[in-house]
Amino acid sequence: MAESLLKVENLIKNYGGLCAVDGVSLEVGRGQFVALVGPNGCGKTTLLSSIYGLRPSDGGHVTFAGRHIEKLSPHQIFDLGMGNAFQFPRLFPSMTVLDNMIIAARNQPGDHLWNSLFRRGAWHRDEERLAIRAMQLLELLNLSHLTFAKAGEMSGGQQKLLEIGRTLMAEPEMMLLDEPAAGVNPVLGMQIFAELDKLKREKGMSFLIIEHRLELIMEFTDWVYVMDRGKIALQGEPAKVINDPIFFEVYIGATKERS
Amino acid sequence: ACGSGNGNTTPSGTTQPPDVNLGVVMDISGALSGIGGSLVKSIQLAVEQANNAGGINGAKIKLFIEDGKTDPAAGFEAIKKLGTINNCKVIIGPMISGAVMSSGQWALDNKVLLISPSATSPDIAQQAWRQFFIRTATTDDIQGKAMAKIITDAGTNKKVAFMVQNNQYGVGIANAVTASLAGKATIVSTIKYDPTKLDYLSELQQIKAAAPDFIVHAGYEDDAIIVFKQAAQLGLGKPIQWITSEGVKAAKTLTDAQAAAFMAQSVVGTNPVSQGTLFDTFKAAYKAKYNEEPGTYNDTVYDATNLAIAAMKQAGTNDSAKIAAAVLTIGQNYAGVSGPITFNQYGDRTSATFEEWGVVQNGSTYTYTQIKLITS
Amino acid sequence: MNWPQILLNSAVTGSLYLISAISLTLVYGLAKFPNFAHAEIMSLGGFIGFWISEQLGAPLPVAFLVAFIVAGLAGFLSYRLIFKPLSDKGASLIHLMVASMALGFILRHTEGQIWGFAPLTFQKIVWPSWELGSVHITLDWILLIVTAICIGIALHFMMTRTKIGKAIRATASNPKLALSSGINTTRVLVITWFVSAGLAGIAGLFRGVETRVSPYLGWDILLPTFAVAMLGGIGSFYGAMVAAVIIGLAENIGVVLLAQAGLSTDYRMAIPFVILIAVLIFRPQGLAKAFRGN
Amino acid sequence: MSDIFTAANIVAGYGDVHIVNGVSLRLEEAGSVAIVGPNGSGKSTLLKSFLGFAHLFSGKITFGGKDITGLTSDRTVSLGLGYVPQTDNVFRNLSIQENLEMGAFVRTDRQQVKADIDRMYQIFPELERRKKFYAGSLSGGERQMLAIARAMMANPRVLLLDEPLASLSHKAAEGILEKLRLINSHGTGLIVIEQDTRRVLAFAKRAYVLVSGQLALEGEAATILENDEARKKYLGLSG
Amino acid sequence: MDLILVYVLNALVYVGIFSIVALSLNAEYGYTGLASFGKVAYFMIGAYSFAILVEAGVPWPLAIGLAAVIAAFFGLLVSLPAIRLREDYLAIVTLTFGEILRIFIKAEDWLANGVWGISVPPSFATGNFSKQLIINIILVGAILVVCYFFMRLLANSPFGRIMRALRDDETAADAIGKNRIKYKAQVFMIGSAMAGVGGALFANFIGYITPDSFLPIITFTIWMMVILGGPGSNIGVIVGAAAVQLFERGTIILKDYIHLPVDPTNVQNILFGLIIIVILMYRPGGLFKESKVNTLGTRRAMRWLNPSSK
Ligand SMILES: Nc1ncnc2c1ncn2[C@@H]1O[C@H](COP(=O)(O)OP(=O)(O)OP(=O)(O)O)[C@@H](O)[C@H]1O
Ligand SMILES: Nc1ncnc2c1ncn2[C@@H]1O[C@H](COP(=O)(O)OP(=O)(O)OP(=O)(O)O)[C@@H](O)[C@H]1O
Ligand SMILES: CC(C)C[C@H](N)C(=O)O
Ligand SMILES: [Mg+2]
Ligand SMILES: [Mg+2]
Repeated sequence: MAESLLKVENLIKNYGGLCAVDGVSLEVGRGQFVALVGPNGCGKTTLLSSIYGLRPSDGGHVTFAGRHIEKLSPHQIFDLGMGNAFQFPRLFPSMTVLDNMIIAARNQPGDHLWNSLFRRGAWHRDEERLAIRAMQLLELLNLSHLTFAKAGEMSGGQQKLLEIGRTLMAEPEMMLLDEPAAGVNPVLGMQIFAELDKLKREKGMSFLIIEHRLELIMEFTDWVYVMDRGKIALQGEPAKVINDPIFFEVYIGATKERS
Repeated sequence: ACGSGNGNTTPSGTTQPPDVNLGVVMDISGALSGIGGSLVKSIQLAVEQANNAGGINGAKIKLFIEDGKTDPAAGFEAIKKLGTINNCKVIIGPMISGAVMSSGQWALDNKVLLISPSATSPDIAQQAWRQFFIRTATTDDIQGKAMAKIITDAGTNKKVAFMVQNNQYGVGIANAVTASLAGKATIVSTIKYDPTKLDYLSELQQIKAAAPDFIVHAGYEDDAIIVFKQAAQLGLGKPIQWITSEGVKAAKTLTDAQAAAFMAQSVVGTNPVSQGTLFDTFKAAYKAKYNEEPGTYNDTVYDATNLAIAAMKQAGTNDSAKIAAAVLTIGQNYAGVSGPITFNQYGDRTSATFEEWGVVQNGSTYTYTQIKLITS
Repeated sequence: MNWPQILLNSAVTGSLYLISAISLTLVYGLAKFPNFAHAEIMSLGGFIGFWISEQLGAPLPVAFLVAFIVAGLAGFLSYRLIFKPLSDKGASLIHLMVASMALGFILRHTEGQIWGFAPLTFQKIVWPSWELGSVHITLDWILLIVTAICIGIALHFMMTRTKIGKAIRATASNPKLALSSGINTTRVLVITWFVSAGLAGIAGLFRGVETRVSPYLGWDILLPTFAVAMLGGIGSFYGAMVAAVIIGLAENIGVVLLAQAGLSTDYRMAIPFVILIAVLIFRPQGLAKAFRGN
Repeated sequence: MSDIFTAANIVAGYGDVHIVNGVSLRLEEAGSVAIVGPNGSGKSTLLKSFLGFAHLFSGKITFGGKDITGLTSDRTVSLGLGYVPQTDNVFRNLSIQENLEMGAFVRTDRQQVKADIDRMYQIFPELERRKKFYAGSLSGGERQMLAIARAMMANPRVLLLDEPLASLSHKAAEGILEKLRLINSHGTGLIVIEQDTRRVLAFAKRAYVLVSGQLALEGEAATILENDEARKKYLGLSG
Repeated sequence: MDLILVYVLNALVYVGIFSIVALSLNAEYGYTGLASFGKVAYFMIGAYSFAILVEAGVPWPLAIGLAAVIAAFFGLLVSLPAIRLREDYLAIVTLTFGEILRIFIKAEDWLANGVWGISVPPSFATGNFSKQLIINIILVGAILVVCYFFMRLLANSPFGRIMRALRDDETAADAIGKNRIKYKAQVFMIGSAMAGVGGALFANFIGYITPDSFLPIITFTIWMMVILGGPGSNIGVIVGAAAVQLFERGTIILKDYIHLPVDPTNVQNILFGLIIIVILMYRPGGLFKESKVNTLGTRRAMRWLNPSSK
């Protein structure tokens, strides 16, 4: 496997009595496209948000690019080079689509109060570059006709797209994406995955993605973790996993089996 | 169109002399709104009486009433408005000492005479701008002495607690009493309470724990009712003696049976003595007009208004400096409803006679009665 | 120190806050904003009660009933004329809050215009009182405490066991979805506003009977009321009960400590908030979760 | 066969912006209809306009032969029109159990309601395990199940579903489709918006393809599924 | 000077002072969504700091600066626990902070003379109100202009964008690397400093302050200015400040001519409330619309979409 970028060891997250993530260990190598699948409610979202510091974990370690991040808050983890897209988009609804994009870029000189006010040259140059990049991404996402629309006044799927676009804006080393294609038109979904794949190949970016659409997993991912009731039940290359009886049991399943 | 005080613009078609403007700044809203409202009524009564009696040399007095909002800044704004927009040369007010402090310099600069019925802070006495400020209330110092005297008369080394309003009035009296008691009594507890809060159980509890012989109270009728009612509930009466201030001595305080019963037992107060008959006439007129009893400072505000009117008559001009001088000359042993008024050169009332009063029960009603005069 | 008395005083303080906080929290949980006009609705209850019992001479229970109804109507009207149109237009929490402050202004000065700003005291009734050992206790205190507990329990049952209660919580949680579940959300809101304001009127009248009535009656206890509601967790009735006890105790003991430390007892109003902030930092949702059913 | 639900010439949007332009749609008694199309084409807006959640500029909506144009959704639901929104589709601060009770708010047959709740738990065992929890604490898929279960609790004659399968695992999605098939066979009409086009077109009898607020195609679902152009452009099924 | 003119200028000084405070609330609420209902506290801190410093002999320009710094410090102090709270809780907690501060000044008379208040020696001993007035107009005007341009720079910068993002969804902002606590604290400090400057100017102008000049009503008045003028619009809130002053003074003067059977103070306050409600109902965004962030990026994107228009 490629050099390890994200390493999760024995991570635990409880909600009151419920152990949503129950000692999960996993690894994502640099330049790897990793999928996390599993039945609804098995703890995927919880796992991702614990990694990203949105829901502090109750035990275990998370190492990212050689640093322990389990105690850090999201903005610190972001600064280390990770990005996150929420399962349910959390945009800035009163801001324009463009501003939603630009603000997400990393290391802007204008992030500092002093620069914003008094060193305008510094961020002016940056803005120019960011605006162009934002427009390119918006075109990719089919949103450029909404550049100046308010983010809150978009359809469910469009919001989902903008959520992804915002994460792309940050050009992180690694992205956590929670069901990026849910609610997105399949044609567009395919295009987005192709773009992510391109980023992986050209820029060496890494991905940890939660996804339910098997055709996307089959086509794009390098490695699959299957979760069940808070634990990793299975892992391996997609082609192998998909034929594994365990995968069939926990994920595809005979629908009436458990009732 | 409103008449201007200058006397050179005359409304067309009238032969009457133009109205004379008289400004009023009372705190119709804010913490002291209860008092402010009644003071305005007394002023209106005085002006109505004066106008019926021919006004100021034939001219009608026109009142301009502003709200000082129990806030020094707002009081100052009100005074500026009266002085500039309404061209008032004399203003009855402001009501609170704080507003006097904020507007005093302006009054001097702009030659507007302020006559306050109720600003009792001793601090005002020494201010450089005193020429344009006169007051018909005695200062807290004087009353403080009178209250202290009741304690020292009862013996030495008594334990004294304070239960006073946390404003310039209450704290002023507490300071004055403390100063007069220095070395002659021990202060065991000082509670400064917010007169707009309506519940003093815990404060009184605290005083009770300090086991004082005397409790000095400075407040007004409204909070006093609650203080005494709750003191009764906590059994904070005899043998503990309460000494309260003139602000409490209003008919309204006695309308509450529980508070009145407590007062009859355990409370005495001090009060600058008014000349009975004059005050009674005023009271009757007030009652006839408004169907209620006059309260705190209603007598001094009535006097202030009458003094202002008399001075304007005497000065016969709109020159406020002359009016100020006239007030001081008229105010020598002037028979006011709040007692005889004599000003010193600054425009402060010189020593007044105080009485010690108590409450007695007649059947189901309660009334105030004089216990003795206090001369300090 | 007379501890039994302090405990009793705490219970009295707490009970008043409890009624006030419960009524505040009903609308707070449902309409999602702190209604500052709650203060003036309380004052209104005080004034109406005063008018009925002191000026018209009717018995006090009648005064309480009328205060409940009139205050409730005021709440209903304020919802109908102000808060409903505003929320229909998508007003934000802050806008609703500012509107409630504005309404507070209107009510306060209308009350001031009608009854004046000078406080009024109840005089017709002299409450019987007893000395139990070192404790002084009066009938009105007992009534207040009993009423507060009854209201707390009754509302708790209403919210968790009855259909209308659940409809209220559903509407609070997601008004659009409530509508598409067939709940007539307007009716739910009307009922809630009425009951909430009515209870505020009762709280105000109790306060008035205990102390005095003025347009500032409600404002004086609004901040501790907020503290109790927030500490309890908006919308939680058991939470509010516990919070009311805590804050009642803290205030009464705190005042004693303040005075002993030689500090002004005016700091009393800070006490609930110091506790509140301390709790919120560790438990942002307050003592209970909002609208927890069980 | 008679139509239980029709919408004619719907023009709808937000504020004064027209999003949906002259769309007509109908559903036969016990029929099932799929609406598919690119993101932002106006599918949700169309559905919302039936219930008064989006502004209906013009058009006419009938339900069971009655004109329901302009009725608020608490009225339409008591007539038997159920709705599962795309987002915000559960009462977050109510327990699962209470969510289901709320679904049955318009019903008066309390015993039957209880039985129905148990039936829902059988279909969605994930929910039964968590019935005392707040719905706000559910995972994305669990929430979706609850939303559908809640809407079914009203025993609607027609159910409008806005992307019911989004976020659902393969197993759960199949489970829901099966359930929908069942109630459909018992006479409940279905109008389903879905991005999982393959599944929904295999499921529904008829389908509409909505593009930029207008109908691009309509007809038998199977036919549309086979339509090459549609497959490429909207369904993502070119492969 | 003509008396009426004096009065008008006097009103203008107030407009200026309150505009500065309204701008500060605009930074906090208008842009960042922080429901700061403790505005009067920082106004008071500025006023008292200025008064105490000037009394201690600090030259007044320096005292204004220090008042800003002290207010900013308190802004930071209060913000640290407060900004972690929900917006409604924040509102109530900050409101209470204002009240507690007033009680503190009243109770601790060793600090600032308690209920007696402090006199502030005039910054220019002209001994004449009109001259004093003109100096104050210039001073307040100059500082207002500075504050206005400061706010404009801020709003149309990346920092302004972050402020708006925090208003919309702070968790999301955190997730894209914006440390919400840090940014909110910075905004609170800026807002408090500006309110402090307003307070210092107020103390300087009025010459005498007591705790009772700092009631919660001042906070509400400032909110009214912002709501009326349009949160998120700097010009708007200045117009709002002017409008509120005009309204307050206008009704006071008007009542000399129109005699109502009711108390004018009550009428004024009732109208005050009605106007707010009407504005919220029919023009919820205020008189002026929120200005969009207008940065280079916006213009660049426009060119991208529409390459023909240069
Ligand atoms: N609240 C709103 N205010 C203004 N415009 C809106 C609003 N909601 C959606 N829109 C606009 O209306 C158009 C259609 O939105 P709608 O939600 O109906 O799309 P949809 O077909 O359901 O898309 P999706 O598949 O992504 O959910 C979009 O272009 C969107 O920008
Ligand atoms: N805040 C919370 N409080 C209590 N329980 C929670 C909370 N959030 C999630 N859960 C529970 O934890 C479990 C895991 O949830 P999570 O959201 O991680 O699932 P998921 O794998 O992402 O599922 P899905 O594919 O449906 O989104 C679920 O059973 C859920 O109900
Ligand atoms: C009306 C009174 C309370 C005024 C008080 N005597 C003062 O000097 O401020
Ligand atoms: Mg999930
Ligand atoms: Mg949609």
